[in-house]
Amino acid sequence: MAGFLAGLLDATVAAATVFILAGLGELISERAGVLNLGVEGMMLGGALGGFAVTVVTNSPWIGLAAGVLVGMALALIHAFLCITLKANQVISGVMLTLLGTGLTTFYGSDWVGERIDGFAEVPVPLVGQYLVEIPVLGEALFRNTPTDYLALALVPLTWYLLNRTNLGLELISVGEDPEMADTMGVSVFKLRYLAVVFGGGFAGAAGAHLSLALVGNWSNGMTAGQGWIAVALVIFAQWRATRILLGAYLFGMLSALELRSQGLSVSLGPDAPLAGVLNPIIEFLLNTQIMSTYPYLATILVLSYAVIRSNSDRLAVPSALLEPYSRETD
Amino acid sequence: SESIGSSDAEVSAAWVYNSEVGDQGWSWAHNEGRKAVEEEYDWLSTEFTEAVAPEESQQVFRQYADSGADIIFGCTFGYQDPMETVAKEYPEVYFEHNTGYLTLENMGRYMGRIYQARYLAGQAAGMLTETNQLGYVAAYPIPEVIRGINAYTLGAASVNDSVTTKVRWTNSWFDPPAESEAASALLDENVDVMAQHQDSAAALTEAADAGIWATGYDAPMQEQAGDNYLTSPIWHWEAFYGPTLEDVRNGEWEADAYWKGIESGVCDIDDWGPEVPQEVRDEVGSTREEIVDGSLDVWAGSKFEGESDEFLFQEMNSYVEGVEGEVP
Amino acid sequence: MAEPVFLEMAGIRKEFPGVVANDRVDLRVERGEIHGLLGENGAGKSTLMKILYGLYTPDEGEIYLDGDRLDLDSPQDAIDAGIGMVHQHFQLIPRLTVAENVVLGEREPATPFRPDAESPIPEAVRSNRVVQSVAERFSLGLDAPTRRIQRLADRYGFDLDAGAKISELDVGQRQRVEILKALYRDVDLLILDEPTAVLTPTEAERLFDSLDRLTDEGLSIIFITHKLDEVESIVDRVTILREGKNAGTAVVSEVTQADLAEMMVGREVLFQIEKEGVDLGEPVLQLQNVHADDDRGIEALSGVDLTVRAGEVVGIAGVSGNGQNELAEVAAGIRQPTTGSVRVDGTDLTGAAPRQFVDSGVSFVPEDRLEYGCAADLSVMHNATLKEFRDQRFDGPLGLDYDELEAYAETLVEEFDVRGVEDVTETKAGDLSGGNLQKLILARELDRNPALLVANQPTRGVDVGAIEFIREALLDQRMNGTGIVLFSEDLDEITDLSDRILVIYEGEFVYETTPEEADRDRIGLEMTGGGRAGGDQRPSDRHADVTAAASEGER
Amino acid sequence: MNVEVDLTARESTPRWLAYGAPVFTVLAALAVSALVLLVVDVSPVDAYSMMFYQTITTQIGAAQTLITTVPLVLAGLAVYLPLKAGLFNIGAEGQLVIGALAGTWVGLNVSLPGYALVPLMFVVAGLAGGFLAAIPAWLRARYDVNEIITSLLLSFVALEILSYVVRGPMRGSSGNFPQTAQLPAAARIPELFMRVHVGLFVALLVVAAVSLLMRRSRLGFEITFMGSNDAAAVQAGMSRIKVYLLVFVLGGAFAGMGGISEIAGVQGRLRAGFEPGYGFTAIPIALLGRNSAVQVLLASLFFALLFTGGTNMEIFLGIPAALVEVIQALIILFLITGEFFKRYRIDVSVERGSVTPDTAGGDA
Ligand SMILES: Nc1ncnc2c1ncn2[C@@H]1O[C@H](COP(=O)(O)OP(=O)(O)OP(=O)(O)O)[C@@H](O)[C@H]1O
Ligand SMILES: Nc1ncnc2c1ncn2[C@@H]1O[C@H](COP(=O)(O)OP(=O)(O)OP(=O)(O)O)[C@@H](O)[C@H]1O
Ligand SMILES: [Mg+2]
Ligand SMILES: [Mg+2]
Repeated sequence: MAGFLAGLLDATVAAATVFILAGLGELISERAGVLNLGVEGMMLGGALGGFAVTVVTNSPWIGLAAGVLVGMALALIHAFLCITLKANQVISGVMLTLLGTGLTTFYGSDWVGERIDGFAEVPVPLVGQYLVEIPVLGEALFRNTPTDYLALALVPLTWYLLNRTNLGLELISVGEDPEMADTMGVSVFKLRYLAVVFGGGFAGAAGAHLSLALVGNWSNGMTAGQGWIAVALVIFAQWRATRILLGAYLFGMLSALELRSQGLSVSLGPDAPLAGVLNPIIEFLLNTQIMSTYPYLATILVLSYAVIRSNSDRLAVPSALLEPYSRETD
Repeated sequence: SESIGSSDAEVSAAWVYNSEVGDQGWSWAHNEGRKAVEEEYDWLSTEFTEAVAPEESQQVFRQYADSGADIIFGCTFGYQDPMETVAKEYPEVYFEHNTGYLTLENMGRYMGRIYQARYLAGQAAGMLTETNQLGYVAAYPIPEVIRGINAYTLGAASVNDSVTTKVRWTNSWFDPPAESEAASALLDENVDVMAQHQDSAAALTEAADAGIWATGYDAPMQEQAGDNYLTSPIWHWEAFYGPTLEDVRNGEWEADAYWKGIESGVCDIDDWGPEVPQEVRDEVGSTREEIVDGSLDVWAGSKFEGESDEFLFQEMNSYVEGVEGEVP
Repeated sequence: MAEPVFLEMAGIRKEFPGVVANDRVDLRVERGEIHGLLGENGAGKSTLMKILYGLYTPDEGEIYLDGDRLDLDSPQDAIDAGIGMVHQHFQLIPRLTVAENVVLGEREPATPFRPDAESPIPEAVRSNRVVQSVAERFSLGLDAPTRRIQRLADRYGFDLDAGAKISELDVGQRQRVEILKALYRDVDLLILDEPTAVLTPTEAERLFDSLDRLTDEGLSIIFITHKLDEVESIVDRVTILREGKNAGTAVVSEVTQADLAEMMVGREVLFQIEKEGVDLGEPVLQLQNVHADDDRGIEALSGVDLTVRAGEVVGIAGVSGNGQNELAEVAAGIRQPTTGSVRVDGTDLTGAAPRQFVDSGVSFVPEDRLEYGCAADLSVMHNATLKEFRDQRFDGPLGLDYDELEAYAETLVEEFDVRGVEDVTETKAGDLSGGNLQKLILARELDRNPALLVANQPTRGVDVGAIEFIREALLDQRMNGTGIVLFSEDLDEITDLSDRILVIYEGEFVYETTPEEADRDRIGLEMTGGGRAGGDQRPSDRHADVTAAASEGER
Repeated sequence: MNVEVDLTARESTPRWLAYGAPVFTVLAALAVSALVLLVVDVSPVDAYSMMFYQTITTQIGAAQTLITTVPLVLAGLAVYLPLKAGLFNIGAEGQLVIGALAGTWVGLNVSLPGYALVPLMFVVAGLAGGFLAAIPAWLRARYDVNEIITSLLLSFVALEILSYVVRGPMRGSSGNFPQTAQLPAAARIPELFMRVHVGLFVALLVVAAVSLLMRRSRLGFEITFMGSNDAAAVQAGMSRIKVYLLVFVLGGAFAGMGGISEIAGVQGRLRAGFEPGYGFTAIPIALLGRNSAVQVLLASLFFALLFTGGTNMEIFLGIPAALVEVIQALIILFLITGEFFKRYRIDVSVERGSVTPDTAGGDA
């Protein structure tokens, strides 16, 4: 059981990184008032860009940077359409996903089957090699890929950026009330562009993590829907950086459990009361497909709960999300 | 294509794949077969369309049938119904459906007994394992995949009677992150040889990176596993496509249910990885000879001994002894 | 040349699609004065101030501050020039704290990077421009600003906690945060756009005290208000805007409130309406002890009793923001009273859905035509038939007979002389000019011959010809036996049309009279709360006879 | 010298622009896609002629276009109707899938003659789609929970449920494969001509019904008004909950019917991985056709042509599927910019130095 737990936790940490990175990116964009449903497309761009450049340069770090840039470039399209041209954010985002999928599949077929030395799991510097020995938690916490650490580091950094810097304050104000921000001398357009493009960079990094660290090769459409979970995650986290971490671990653990619970047989013994009724229910609830719905259902529940409690303070949905801004042209 | 049956007949053939041919998986293997016959026969012209979902495959079959293809190969199970529909519309065109169970007057079906190669790979795994735990990352619990798991386990058991196969299902032919994750879940359970049955090399890569023996599937995957490469059950579809197309050219094509094994060349195991010990190569090599000459039946001695081909093909739904757990 | 005036706006012109909001306006403000800006709704006050604050770019005209020409491209330019503005609608982010709202845009670095603070970071590094600009972006120092905000707050007698979230503050406190935002930026000129509209008299008094202190220190203030007593008590000079033009500047001590009212709302009445007598019928609206909250959940109606009979026009006079909108909405059935009862045409409709009010014959002309009155991007036909499309006479073979709707819309357009409609199915309501849109809405509401019409500012923003038409239409409807509740800030309109006049102040009726007996000065005074001793005292018995309460206050 | 770009909101959109914008934007998208095609060495002329002209002028292509139109138009209406009421339903894919599932179940488990069974399948599919759509609508109308997010997430839930059901409770057919049994003959939608099935008829009927609803009914009037200004609509006695639920439930029902018509009319059984994407394509379809149900139909035909022609480009010109996807995405992205050019006038002016003459001091 301890082995199972240790493995589960280790896998959770690895799976969560994608969600953390993509979720933080989406968070930044949404806090500035721009919903970006193109996460999946930007992640694929990042995954392919990161992989291809790693193959060529042999350096996953340069690959990671390339993945970030590709994510940013795709996000720029969204920013231009939604901020400058005030296009519908929902459609633009969905189409960005389609565009990213198509482009990466097209350009990606050349890179299938290539092999790289991506990011390997390394113990935390200095103390890591000893701490790894800690039962259950050691591997999960102290031996991971550099991108795992990066994602972890980005959580407090993003939190700091949003809550403890002038830039963050301005960014939040732009997502809450662009008109007010404008009267205070904050450039709404500049900040929204910044947020969307940086958010895209995070998504690109998430994709690069996938191809460089988690899977270690490129295959078309390899994000397999994780971008959508990242969108859900931001809502689940109620637009807070710290809860992104929590949610990412929860969703990460769910996805790890999907595979790992197959090794367990979770059921009541035949003599247990109601075993006849409960066992099929347990089996149903632990079914892989059914488990895949949990992140979505959880998000809908959390969102509804927060809205129904109607404590807008608690529910940090940016007040101006989805609203384009223009000063007097409207 | 006018003069099929005559010695100077031209044959035009079309292939339809469900995924991109660049994926190094199932479609890739078929496309290699197509390329091989295209190369070989100067009377043959070939075309293909990739990434065709079953929902849109009718249109593709119909367009090929309508534009003069003599024979159309549909290379995934999901095409069975669409192909049946179109085959009935074009009785003069031949259809071949891969992995299905249906035949019509003008629609044959074909598959290879790749479980034989799985048996061989399993035997190698049985010899190499030290923990006696074998990992198997599987796609869907359907007979084709279950056959592979069972054969693999029987192969291992033939040389090592304390070996156990542990299976993780990704419920997808293609989900690289999940495949990696499944492989790593198995690694945590102390497996030291990994097998896989998907369209990506993710599980193989994960295992090789963790330093254990890894087998791939569909295509030679030595590159992705390096020194930890064991072998892969692989396809040589040209062994089916070649004679079939010749039959078409000679006017001798008939709809049948093709299900041949290593002896026909349609499937085999890949070349050994560089570090595989000679004794393994020898032992597995001689088993392979027994399979080829028909003296060894993979299922002999197992609970499936003596089952009909039909049962083996489409009804097998449980594990042999040595596989942990139950088919979900 | 004499010392230049502190602020001079010269020949400012600003045109929006279809409206000239400012038409060559001049405005001059002295140092240290409180300069009032008066004018009707839509006169262009806010626009002029938004230009001064860099939010709008003027089409023509120049701005000089202290003799220097200003080129304002954005609010940041105005802030840099020492101009601060408190907007008519609060510009605060509820989720953030007072301090965060105040320092937004100022880029206050964290304490160790401040030039004036004790810090382990060497001076040379700190004052480095790169370091400074990084610190300004990637850190946020709230300690020093909080202390400064607290000091400012204390100095001007604001009772505020800089660490509190805006959402925890009441309206008066939020108002003070708005002012702090300006003061924090060391402004020389402070624009206050209707700052008292949302304040209680006590809160307003406190604000005025603070403003006095500010001007003592040399600050100039531009103060926009609709309340004349406020002008009288704190403003030094006042400029009046009318229809986008400067209608004159006066020294407040040299004019009376009545003069100001005349200058501001006293539009010359072009024609005397003939009002015939009618016999009043049964009550069509009975409100009893109605209390209601505004959109923010603050009580806006504090116990209103109102009865309107068939054929009667009851005029409600008052300064905007005293509960008129809420009262109109309660009467029209789109706002639920918190307590009290509503009867329409003898039926109790308390808590009923808007649909039941419509079906019971209630018509409504809302104050904000674009927000509640129409769907701007739908056709004239849709908007003309909004209340009547359910009527059986529009039954067609396949449900709704759009040909009939179209024909009906055309008759309305014809009868009510709605201009600018080429094709009722093509022309969008939003493309009509304000006056014509209002005629259309009125046509829709009147033609169904309602039992009760609630008309909120029916002639606001409407040209003179249309006003005449609308007033006549209302009186015609009265002859048809409709009971009318008329809200207007135009006293002439009220006295010309009403059979009975009620003055509303702070959610209660404080005075009742008839046009015959009406004393305009008295009404004006009551509207601004001036009818009561002390101004901010509320009658102890809220439901006392309104006339008694009012006369009591006359002492 | 500096270049100034001046944006001004238009008071009204000139007619030529209103109708021309979609055409211009599609042309612009095709022009950009031409560059993409040159990358794979395909002549854009050949490609577009294949995609459009040769696809509709051949029997197979034309028939296939009509067949694809059926689920597209039904899903398109599922987005269109809520859009009319000012709401965004981006969960049509899930509603379609759940409809396919419920309808298939009926087809497999109820024995009735075809003339009764097929309509019953449509009804049940509609109910299932409507039910799934009711959840976001109710949450929005009652509690103001954003319907965009909830409808999208429920789509993913529906897809997983499908995946579960065809492997579990509804697995059928000979052998152990992730698909249901083949629908019996009575449960198949009859063919009209050239494999175009009666589903087309149903779709046209629904278009007509929605058109009537929006153009001829009082409910349509309410929906239109609610979508344009809900505050004014409520003021006039309309109910937000009623309208919101109605448009979503009807929309979901249409999507559900689209799902079963695809299964019973074309596929013959439900398979794992049935995720045709029609529900997502429906979003731009509804945006394009937002003026009337007939326009939704036209937009669906256009997209069906885009798909059929796209597949033909793959078959006959060897253009990779992924590129066709890119072209489709580009067309849609360009289409949404059309809105901007309709709403704003853009003036670019080049000015030198300061424009204002010197009037220092004023007349004080
Ligand atoms: N952004 C805008 N676009 C178009 N028209 C505008 C805009 N802002 C103001 N207007 C119009 O300009 C005119 C002047 O408006 P302004 O806000 O200056 O009036 P105001 O005197 O402040 O009125 P109030 O007392 O109601 O605040 C009005 O007719 C208004 O409708
Ligand atoms: N785009 C617009 N088109 C037409 N009228 C507008 C427009 N924007 C605002 N108005 C009208 O102009 C008047 C003033 O609007 P504005 O937005 O300037 O607010 P304001 O009351 O002046 O606020 P503040 O004083 O805080 O700037 C209101 O009656 C409003 O309805
Ligand atoms: Mg680890
Ligand atoms: Mg104003």
